Amino acid sequence: MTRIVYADNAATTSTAPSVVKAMLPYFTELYGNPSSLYTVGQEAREGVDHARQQVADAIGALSSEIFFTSGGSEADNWAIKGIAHALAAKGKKHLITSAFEHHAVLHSMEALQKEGFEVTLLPVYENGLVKPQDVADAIRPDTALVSIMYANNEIGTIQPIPEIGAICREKGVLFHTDAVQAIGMVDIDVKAQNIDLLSLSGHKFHGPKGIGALYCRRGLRFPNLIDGGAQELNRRAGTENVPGIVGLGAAIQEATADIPGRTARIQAMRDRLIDGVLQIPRSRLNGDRQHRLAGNANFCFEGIEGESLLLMLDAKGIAASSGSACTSGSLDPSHVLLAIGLPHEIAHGSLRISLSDVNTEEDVDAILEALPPIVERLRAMSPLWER
Amino acid sequence: MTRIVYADNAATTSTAPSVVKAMLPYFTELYGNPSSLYTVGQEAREGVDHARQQVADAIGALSSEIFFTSGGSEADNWAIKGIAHALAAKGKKHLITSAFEHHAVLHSMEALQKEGFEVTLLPVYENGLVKPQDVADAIRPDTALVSIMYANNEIGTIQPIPEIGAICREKGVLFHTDAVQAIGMVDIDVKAQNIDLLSLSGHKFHGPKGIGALYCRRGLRFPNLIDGGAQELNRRAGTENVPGIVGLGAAIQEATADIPGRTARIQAMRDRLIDGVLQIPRSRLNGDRQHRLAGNANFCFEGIEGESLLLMLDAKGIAASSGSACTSGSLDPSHVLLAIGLPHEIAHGSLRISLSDVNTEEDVDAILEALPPIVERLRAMSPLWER
Amino acid sequence: MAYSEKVMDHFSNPRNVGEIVDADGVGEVGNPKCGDIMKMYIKVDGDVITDVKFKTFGCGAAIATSSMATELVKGKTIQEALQLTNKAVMEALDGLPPVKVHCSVLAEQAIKSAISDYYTRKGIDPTPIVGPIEDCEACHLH
Amino acid sequence: MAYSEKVMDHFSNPRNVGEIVDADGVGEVGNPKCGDIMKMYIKVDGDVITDVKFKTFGCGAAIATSSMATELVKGKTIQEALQLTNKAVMEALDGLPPVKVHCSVLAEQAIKSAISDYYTRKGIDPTPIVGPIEDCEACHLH
Ligand SMILES: Cc1ncc(COP(=O)(O)O)c(C=O)c1O
Ligand SMILES: Cc1ncc(COP(=O)(O)O)c(C=O)c1O
Ligand code: FES
Ligand code: FES
Repeated sequence: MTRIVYADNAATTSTAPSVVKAMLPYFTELYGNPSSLYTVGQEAREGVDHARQQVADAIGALSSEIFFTSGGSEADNWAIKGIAHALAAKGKKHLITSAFEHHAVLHSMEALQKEGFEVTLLPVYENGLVKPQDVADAIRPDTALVSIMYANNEIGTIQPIPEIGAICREKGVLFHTDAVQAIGMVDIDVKAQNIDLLSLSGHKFHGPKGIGALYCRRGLRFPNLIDGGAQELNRRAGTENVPGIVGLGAAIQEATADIPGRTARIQAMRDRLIDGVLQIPRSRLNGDRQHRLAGNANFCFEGIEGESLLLMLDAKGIAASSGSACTSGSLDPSHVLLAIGLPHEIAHGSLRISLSDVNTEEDVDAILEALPPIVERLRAMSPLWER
Repeated sequence: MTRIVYADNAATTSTAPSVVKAMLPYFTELYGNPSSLYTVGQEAREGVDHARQQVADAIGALSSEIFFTSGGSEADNWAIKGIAHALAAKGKKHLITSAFEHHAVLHSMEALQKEGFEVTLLPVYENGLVKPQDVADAIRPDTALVSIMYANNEIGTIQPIPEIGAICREKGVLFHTDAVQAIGMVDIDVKAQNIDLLSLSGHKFHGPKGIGALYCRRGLRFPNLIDGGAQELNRRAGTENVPGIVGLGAAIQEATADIPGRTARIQAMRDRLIDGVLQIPRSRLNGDRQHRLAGNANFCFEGIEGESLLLMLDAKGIAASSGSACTSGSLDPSHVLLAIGLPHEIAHGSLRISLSDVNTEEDVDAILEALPPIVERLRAMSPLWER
Repeated sequence: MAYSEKVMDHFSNPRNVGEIVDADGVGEVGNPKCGDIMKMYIKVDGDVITDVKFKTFGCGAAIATSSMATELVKGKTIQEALQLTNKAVMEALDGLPPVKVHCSVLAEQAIKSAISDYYTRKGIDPTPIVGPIEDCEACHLH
Repeated sequence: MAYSEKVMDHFSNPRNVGEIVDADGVGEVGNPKCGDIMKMYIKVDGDVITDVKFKTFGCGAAIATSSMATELVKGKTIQEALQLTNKAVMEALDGLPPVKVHCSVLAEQAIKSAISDYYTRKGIDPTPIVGPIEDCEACHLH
């Protein structure tokens, strides 16, 4: 069997064994409903409370400001649709976001557009960064919300969130950030950075899939996305996913315990990878080299289409991606690469390699060994190459 | 340590060891993103597809009609709000439900009422049953949806769903049923029973918490609750909760493999329990004795408040509930018991015991031994007793 | 929910449960609609509360606050008993969950109500001494 | 996604990759905006396609359908090659995922386009023989 090199940690990560271990008792022993009075319910409640504190600590929030959701997409939908609907009543029907947000944000915005909201899509420029000044210029008296992602999921660029937060606070406009890719990679402090709402998702930092959270600044009130029972302070109904919540708590604590140490190790591997890959002629790195997530490398190779590249890498035991995971299977080129100004044929041909703690120098070696001959082979087949 | 008798299986169930076993590989080995092309993603995809077929088979649906959600509450919200919004465009702004639905249904209806929808709440009568004729009488030309639960979560009464389904089909009105409590306890066939939409939740039949599904008849189109990536045929965004989905599939297959055999065993214990408890003077069984879930017993004891009863049972190692789990901590009496006509002071004092496969005759013995002296003790303290 | 150990102790082993047949004052507060009723009986000698008993229909906190309140006023003078606040009851119990604060209010009122009855029986208008006994706020939310 | 084994075989070991320098007909279909371009070269002797080669920029299915299409027409007469449908290519590959059907359409069109070129070079109007070569439907959705 070929050794598997999993290099798609931006799509999802393996659940850490320590996280699985923390979760296990909650399936078969501490399986009570946290809303129940009796002991087995209260034990589950303690697990949930503890995890809520872990999440709060990781981003500088209060535990009462953390609401568990089924993942990043739900958190994005809830924050954006909720704030929009709450402020529409006050005549604020304008929303600001960027052109290269995750589809959970963009499609929520589109759904609101259909309801009559107006959406401004800010440009992101060739370096993959939003300009704070553009945010300031776009804000109007009827602006309800600014939503700018903390770090992009395809090209890994880290946005100037503290600057944008300061602008929004000064102008009195609410600010949401999709921090799904940033947790454990960037120092996040929602208070210091003036963030009003923040989405996160467990499976991006070795926590379980299907669990996430919305941080929502104290006092902010907006309609629920999921109505029903009194869970999550009456704001998100549904019996709590206790093992998932406990796993999320354990994972976020591990991921944020030593961010500088964690990212230094990952970034060293990533930098060697970038330098090696850019030896391939007519290859390029997409997105700013400095302001980028420690584990992210996103390349284009002229004359090559992305899916073929991935399949050939898979045949060598290397798991990577082209565009984002949730749009593969679609024929569309990456909206992110189009947003930073790449032409269509190149936006079809990107390769994202995303590393995490679990990767090793051997993984980097394996990629650097496998990739050049595959690129060569595909180029030899390509009618676009050398013409 | 006291032996624990868990008798609150309507609130949530322990996850079956076989289910946990089925889930485990998907945390640390088959952890890929199902949307990814490469092998580790496709293995996860197979797990999801297999589970979708298991869920479909359990209710007589096609696998393409099953959409995974984060639980019963999300499924209820999505179905009700989605259909309401889709049909409002056609001038249909009337909804029908019953007075004793789960809060996920009732509060979704209330949210729609605030948006201008009209909601008819059907009565449920002393036996805890909705009358099909009432549904027929309530349907109007502008009725968008009828939503009646398959079985009530507090008093366990099983509604005449096939009759209601036939009426809705005949009148051309969409029919949703919250079957969260009914799965594995009642034979459900969405085609034969003319069900257009059905909600279910894994943790009620020894599957994991935080995962559920909405069955949605082929061809039915309505807005998403959670927009974003292309998962679930573009209808429910978010990276799939793969372990949860696999666990849901395994659990529903086990729960529905032999419903008559499963319920016969549970019902025999339950009936002995009811007969024993009704020996207590001035006690009553709430809800129809025949049309009720095999595991459900719901009692009132005159002069006694519910929470005290539960705490004293807990001290004896018995976990049971009063009202539904998600409203404990609230001061309100059970809306279900009020709906079947009980006065407030009695609606504060119910005891729900809900049994499942994991319970034993010893559990019944333990409850029958512990309960009478507790009732007596609380009555001795009660200013409402014997006056 | 999560009650403190003190609450659980007073719930599981409530002090002063029962009735005083020849009580000098009896008070009842709460109502069955809210799910809580407390009835307090006091025996007074001079101005000292020599005995106190209660009967309560209600949640764990209602029983525990009844028990604690009776303990706190037993042997005290009426003047001291009238100083008893729901906060003092809560503190003596190491706190209560927010949704259960109203139960401690009920306990305070039950004591006051029994003292009122004591004055009324003696032909003294209790209002200037005891003050008005208002319904618990939570009660009004229903 | 989940390609069949046949697709993966033709993707991993594509048959007839390359160019024919002295081709009798060359066709190119698709466009880079869609992410798929196929270029086919044929060599014709009498009315038999004696050799065929392709170059493809595109996904796994695009490469596999190119490979299979060239296999299916090699050694056939032009008339037989014109009968080749995208369905036949798909069947020969044991099927394709729904989003990838358009790739088989491209392969069919690439063959037709090369034959068209062959007739054009011979001074024969290809349209009555080959028919119009329409863009793939999926292509227009963009
Ligand atoms: C009848 C009914 N509907 C809906 C729900 C909500 O399901 P979940 O807690 O999985 O969101 C429950 C249980 O909590 C229920 O019993
Ligand atoms: C930036 C970003 N936002 C949102 C999401 C959605 O998160 P989830 O899949 O947990 O719903 C993802 C990943 O899928 C992401 O990368
Ligand atoms: S006494 Fe009724 S709620 Fe306080
Ligand atoms: S060739 Fe462009 S999508 Fe079919």
